[in-house]
Amino acid sequence: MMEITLSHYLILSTILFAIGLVGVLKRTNLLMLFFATEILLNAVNIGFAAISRYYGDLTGQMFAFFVIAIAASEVAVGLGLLIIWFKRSGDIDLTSMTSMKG
Amino acid sequence: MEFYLYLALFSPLVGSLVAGLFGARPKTLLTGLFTSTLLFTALVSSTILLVHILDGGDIIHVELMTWMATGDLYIPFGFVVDQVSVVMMMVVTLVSTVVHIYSIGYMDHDKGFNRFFSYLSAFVFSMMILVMSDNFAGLFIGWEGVGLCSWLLIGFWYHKESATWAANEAFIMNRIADLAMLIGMFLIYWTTGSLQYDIAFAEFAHVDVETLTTIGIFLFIGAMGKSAQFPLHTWLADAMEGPTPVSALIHAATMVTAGVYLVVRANPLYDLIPDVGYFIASLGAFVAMFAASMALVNRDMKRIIAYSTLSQLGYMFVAAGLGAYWVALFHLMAHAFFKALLFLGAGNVMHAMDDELDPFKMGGLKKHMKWTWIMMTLASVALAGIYPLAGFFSKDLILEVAFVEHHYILYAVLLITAMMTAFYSFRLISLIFHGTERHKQHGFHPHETYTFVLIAMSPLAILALVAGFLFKGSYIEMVTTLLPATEYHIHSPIVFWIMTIGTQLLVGLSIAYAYRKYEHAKIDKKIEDNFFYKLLINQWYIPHFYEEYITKPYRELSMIAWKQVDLKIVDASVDGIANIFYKTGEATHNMQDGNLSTMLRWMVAGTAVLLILAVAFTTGYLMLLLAFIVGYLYVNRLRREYVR
Amino acid sequence: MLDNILTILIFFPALAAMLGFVVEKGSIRAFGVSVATVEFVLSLALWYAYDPSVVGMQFMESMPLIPAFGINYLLGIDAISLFIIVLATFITLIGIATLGEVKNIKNMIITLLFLEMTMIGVFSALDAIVFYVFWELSLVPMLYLIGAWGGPKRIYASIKFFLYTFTGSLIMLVGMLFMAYFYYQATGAWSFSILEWYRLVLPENLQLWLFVAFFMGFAIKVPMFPFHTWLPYAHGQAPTIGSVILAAILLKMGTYAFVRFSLPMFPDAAVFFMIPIAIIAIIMIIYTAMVAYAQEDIKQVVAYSSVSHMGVIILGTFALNVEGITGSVFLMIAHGVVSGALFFLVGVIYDRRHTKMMSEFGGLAHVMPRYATIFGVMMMASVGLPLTINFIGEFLSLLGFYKQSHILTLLAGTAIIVGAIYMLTAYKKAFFGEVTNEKNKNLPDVNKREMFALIPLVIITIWLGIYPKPVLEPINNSVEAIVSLMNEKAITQEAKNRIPDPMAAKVSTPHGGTH
Amino acid sequence: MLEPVNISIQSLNLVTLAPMLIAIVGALSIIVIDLVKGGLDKSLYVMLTVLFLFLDLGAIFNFIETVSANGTLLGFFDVILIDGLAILSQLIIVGASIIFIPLSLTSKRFHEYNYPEYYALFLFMIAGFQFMVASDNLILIFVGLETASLALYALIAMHNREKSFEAAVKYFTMGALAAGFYSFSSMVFYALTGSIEINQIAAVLAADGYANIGYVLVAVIFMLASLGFKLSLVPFHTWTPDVYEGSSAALAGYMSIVPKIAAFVVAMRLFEFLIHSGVVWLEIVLYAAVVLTMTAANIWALVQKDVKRMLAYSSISHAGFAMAAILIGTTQSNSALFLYWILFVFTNLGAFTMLWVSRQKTLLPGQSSDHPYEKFAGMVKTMPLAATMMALFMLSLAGIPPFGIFWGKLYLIGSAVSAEYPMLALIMALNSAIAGYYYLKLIIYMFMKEPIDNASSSSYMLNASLPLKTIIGLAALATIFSVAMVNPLMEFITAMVYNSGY
Repeated sequence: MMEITLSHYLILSTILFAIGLVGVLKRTNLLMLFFATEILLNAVNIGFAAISRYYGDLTGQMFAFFVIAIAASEVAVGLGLLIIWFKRSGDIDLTSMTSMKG
Repeated sequence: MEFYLYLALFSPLVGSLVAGLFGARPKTLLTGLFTSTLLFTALVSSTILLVHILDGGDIIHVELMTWMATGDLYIPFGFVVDQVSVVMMMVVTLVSTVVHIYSIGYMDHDKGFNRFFSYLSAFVFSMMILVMSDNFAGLFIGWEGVGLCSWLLIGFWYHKESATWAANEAFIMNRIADLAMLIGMFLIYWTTGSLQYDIAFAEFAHVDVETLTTIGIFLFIGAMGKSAQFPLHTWLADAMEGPTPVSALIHAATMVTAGVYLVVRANPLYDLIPDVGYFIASLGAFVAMFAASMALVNRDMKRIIAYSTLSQLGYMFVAAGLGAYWVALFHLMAHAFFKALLFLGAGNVMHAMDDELDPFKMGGLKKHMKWTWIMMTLASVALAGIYPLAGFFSKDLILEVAFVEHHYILYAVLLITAMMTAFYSFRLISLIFHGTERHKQHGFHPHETYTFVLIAMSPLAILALVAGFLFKGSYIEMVTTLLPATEYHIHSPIVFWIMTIGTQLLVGLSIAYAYRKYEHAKIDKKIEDNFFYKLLINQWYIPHFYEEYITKPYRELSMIAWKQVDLKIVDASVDGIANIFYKTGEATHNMQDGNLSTMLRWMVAGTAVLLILAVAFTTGYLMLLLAFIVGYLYVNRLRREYVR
Repeated sequence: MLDNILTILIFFPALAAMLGFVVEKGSIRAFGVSVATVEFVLSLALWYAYDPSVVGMQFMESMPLIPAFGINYLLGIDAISLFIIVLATFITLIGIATLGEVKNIKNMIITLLFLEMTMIGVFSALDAIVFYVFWELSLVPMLYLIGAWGGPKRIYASIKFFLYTFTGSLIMLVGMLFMAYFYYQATGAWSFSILEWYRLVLPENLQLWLFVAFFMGFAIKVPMFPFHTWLPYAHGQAPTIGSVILAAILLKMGTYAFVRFSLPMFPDAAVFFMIPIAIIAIIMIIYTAMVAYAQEDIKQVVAYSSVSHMGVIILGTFALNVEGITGSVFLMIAHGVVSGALFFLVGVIYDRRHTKMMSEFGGLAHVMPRYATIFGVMMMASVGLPLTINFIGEFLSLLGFYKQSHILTLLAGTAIIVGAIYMLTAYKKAFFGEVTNEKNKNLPDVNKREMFALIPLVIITIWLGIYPKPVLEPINNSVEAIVSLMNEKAITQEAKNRIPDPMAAKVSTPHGGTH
Repeated sequence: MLEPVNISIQSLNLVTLAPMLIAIVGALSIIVIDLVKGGLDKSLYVMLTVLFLFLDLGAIFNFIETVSANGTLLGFFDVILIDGLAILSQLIIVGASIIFIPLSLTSKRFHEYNYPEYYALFLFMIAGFQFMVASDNLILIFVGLETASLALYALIAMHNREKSFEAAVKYFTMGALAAGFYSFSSMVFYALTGSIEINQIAAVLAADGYANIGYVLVAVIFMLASLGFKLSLVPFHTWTPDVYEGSSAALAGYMSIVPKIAAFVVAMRLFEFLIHSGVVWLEIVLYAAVVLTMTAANIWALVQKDVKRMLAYSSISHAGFAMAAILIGTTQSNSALFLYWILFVFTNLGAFTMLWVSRQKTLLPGQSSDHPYEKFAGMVKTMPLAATMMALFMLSLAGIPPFGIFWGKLYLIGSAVSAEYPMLALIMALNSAIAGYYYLKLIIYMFMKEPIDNASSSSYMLNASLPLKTIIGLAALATIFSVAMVNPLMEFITAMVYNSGY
């Protein structure tokens, strides 16, 4: 059985981050887009936790906690904005938001 | 004596300024009288100075004030009355006094009467500065000043297109020569450290010949412009558009001789560079003949006289070029008298004929204008060089100079020219005054001019008559104290007599031939179809050449410079550079298409490019290339999406 | 009070301009004239108090501005700046006094007073940054003058004017910063004082780079070929007063700066670039003269003629000897007077006919004889007739450069020919011939107000043409100081040879100054 | 296993937290006041905010003496770092906020200003920025950044217009991405060095001689992307014009100043040591980014039709300009950045306030945005003083001496020169020339064109009130007479920056 090393965690983290990035690029539904950004942050959390364990240092985990907290508040604000937008335009597709350009 | 110097110099200026004040007003006889009186004052002062110099008095040298002083350059307003300048002063003041008085009559009915006198006096002032200055810069002031006045006076009737054109031509052509003159002056300054005649001339002895030659050539080019030597001669004939007194004063007696005066004045220079002198003489001889050739066939009274002037200037340059400065100056003086007289006479004729200039439309005028006839004939005889009139003494002397100096070709050319001179002069006299009264067909009613005008002309007539044998002796004595006193004597009396009498005979024959041929003013069609006739009547096609190959190309080149180069290249490239930015902005600002997805992609793309660059940086250049390709493709894809 | 006279000269008009906002519209003209008069009198007092025998700067004032970065409010003048300052106040005075009927006259007068401040500031600054401040600031009122009172293409013209000069001067600013940095490296202290910079001897390659940087700023301002194309637009569109000030003073900033900065700071580079610059100057002279000849608009003729004359000024400056530089400085003043007057004159006819096309005129000499006379005098001055102010400058400039290159001087000398060609042709088109256009039949001649502007200019033109000494002598002394500084500082042998030491020459030449 | 932690209050050095705490307390107290008695007027909240901010300022001033004596000051588990940079940037942040917040006292009613939450959020945001600049701990920076950003999103959205929501959503989404980048970068740094303290990261990296340069670069790249987003460096700038356009002019002006100075300080802390340790790649990339940001933003600004959007691009360009200081990385350049930014505060706030003053409640017919150029046509005829003020700010932005920004530019380009970056200096100079065009365009509209129709021109200055006019006057005075304050500022800034070791 293969031993799971730090590298594996980091690769997982990177893959997750990449998935999140693709989501950010591809999604046009704002809600899904927000989810994708959450994936980004959580990818980082995995990395932090693993590295923290690797170094035997709590700092990384602390960072991860903060990231979680921030992710949560982001969701709060983001959903708030989304709801207002939905109320106004009846749509949560980002293609509806192009009144400013140039 | 200084007082008289200043009096002679400044009276014309005062006259000019006062007349100028009335410039825009209708005619006031007073301006004419006032300026004439002041000119007369100048004449008297000049005479006093002449007497002073003649008596062996000291050269009068004054410095009025500093003009320019900077660095090592020091140029004062300095004036000198010496043997040479006093002769010029006499010529200038005398002829101009006569012309002023004459003009009172001539310009009688002209609207610009006051203006005319203002210009005329201003001209005299400039001319006085030119001849009296003690340095090259001062001479240049006068030089340009006369140019200005000449411009004003040629274009005096500025409503006439031809007059203003001729004025501009004269000015611009003179400017070409003036440039050479300036360059010559610069060279003098940087070689000798001064523009004062005395200092510069003294210094020339220590200067290498090459530099001196350059100086000599440039100064002479300057002289060529003022004295209308080939190839800068075309303006003189065109300058006849000006009022006739102007032609008499400026374009016959004084201004055009300034070039000769310059060479005479710079005699210490030209003595050191005989090669240039020989060139001057050759050119002079060429111009003498060349101008005479054009006079042979011309049908414009004033132009004929103008060509004759040109021709005589050629004579003067021959003398000056061969080192016979006093001879040149003597011919200059004599020529001034009879040529001015001739022009003034022509003016009388024009007045009588309502400004008609074609002598073929005249004829038989001697009945109506006896005195004019006498005076013009006298002047023509003098011009032709018949003994004992002024022309004989001066012109024959030049022939002798050429002979004595062994320049036989020059001699021959001058001799032939002398015959031509006699021919065209009497062709003119004959056409105007003799034969049938053709003017009647054209409805002219000729009449003699005012008596006071005739009286005013009379001093010139007398001088043309007697200047030669009365003044020659004392003139030589005086002038040669300053100028090289070479005697030009043909040692063998037989040769001398043969030559003199021979010349007289040839000239006489020419006169007779001209008289006979043109008594009836027959226009010979056969001659008119002749190639040479065409060549001559078209002035050797030189004006045509200038128009086609200089003026026109210049005009076209200017248009190209403006429309093509300045607007389309220089300016357009400036605007082009500015537009590059603006156009880039317009082309790319739509990348900001307002779509959130795009914005996110830009951000990720930027990061991706940076990552690729980082990979390239850490792994080497091959990857860098790859990175660019990938990056390019990605950006391209992005762009395509915006387009959609 | 003379201790602070430069500050007073600079800020008096600015203060007056601000107070001018309060003045009632109908009285603003009188206000403007009185302010300009006071200013002019002050500048005359400056001239009176100026001691031409003193070598170096006078009326120096110094006040720390940003000492941490070596920037000081440092003022002072020598004769080179003195006369341009007097000219500036004078031109402003007659400009304001003769303003015709313009809309929004209050704004215009306030703008002009601000402009006056910047002009005097430029010419009296001895600190590079202070110089730069006024230099740039002068663009703003000019921009407004052209843009608000100009012709149909005024906006294009004003933007072009502004951006073009602005770009050039930014490059110059970088040059200034480098100069300060080199000074810092050499001495360990920051300084933007021009006088301090004079003492800095730079290696040749640095001189070359800095020269180019400064050159960009100056050349566009002058304007030198091929950077001149903003000028015809600016002149063509600007109101009369704008053109007058632009031609008379603002262009001089560039040539003045060459004398003040480029020559004494980079003598070797000046020698190095002398021939290329002379060639540019010759192109300016001949090429723009040809372009001027092709023009249909009389104002454009005068505008291009300015460029052509600036070529002679540049040439004289790069003669690098006392004769040439003195001549070019004198020609700056001369050109200020003459081209200023010519623009005034064009304005006179424009006021009457609202066109500047020469084809619309013809025969004006019949209807407006006085106008034609004054125009004629000024034209002849522009053409460089002796005994007019321009001749002295052109003569000395060319004379000076002749020392450096014979053949180039010969080419440059064609200025007197080509200049005559376009000027006389233009004059002929407008003034000679019959009056063919009905509209021209009853044009009134020059009126009293216009005479007030023109007569003094005519008098100066002739007075300084005949007796330039009061101006020429102080300039000569200041220029000698600059040239000997250059000679002293030059490091290459070539430069030592090309720049004669005026003091040494005085001893060795037997004829110098012995009269 | 774990030993009990024994921490003395002294060692926490809580005073270092005082400025942020003051802001937070201020925010809380505003909320409490509203709870106690609702329906109070906005002027009360404004003044309370100003008061708290002044207290905040006072707290910051407290540090100056200590810092100039001892260099840096650590506190609160050593995560708070008070050094010269922190002081300077906090001064700018709080100072700019003090000028900004009275802009809510408009004569027209905008509904966001009636919510006390607006002011509370505002103060929270300031506290966030203060955390950002006063720490070299990546966690705290992150927390500060997000606190400020989240508050800012809300502030933008509270303007309650279609465009404001759009702007808020866009800003938020991109901000979230940037947050992801930031945390990813922190993770890589942490993985490389086992630390999230910037100075320790630097020390560890230097100790192993940048062995893993590839990974360092990855971390740097993501950090650059995330800070680049905050600083609006091209190509991470895309949010800027839209968000500025969507926000009220006042807030847009605020955004162009305060968040950026916070980000600059973080960038300075992070990138300086990397550049100085010879990470050439970063130098090249920053060089490119700086040039691209200045130039591209300028070019896009040229073609804008709305003044506020133009000013948005202009702010991007100015940010690029200031970023050059970090690239150059000398004491002089870092000082120049602060000087530049302080001068920029006055001018840019002035300019945006002028726009704010001209704001109508509803768009006029034929108008697609709030501040098209045409709106200002012929303004000198109708409102000469206002036009002159606006022109003044434009000239200052263009870098015409002797107005404010010129001195900043001078010193900044001077620092490029003395660090021997001649090309950079030239590019910076030439960019000012390009920028001249669009600033000039507004002047031309105001001074040289005729008003399009009188209705719109007479409605100019609709939103003006005494506080707004005062602020404009203040900004104008500071812009005109900036030369008087440059020297003391320069000396103070240089001392501070030098003390912090930059």
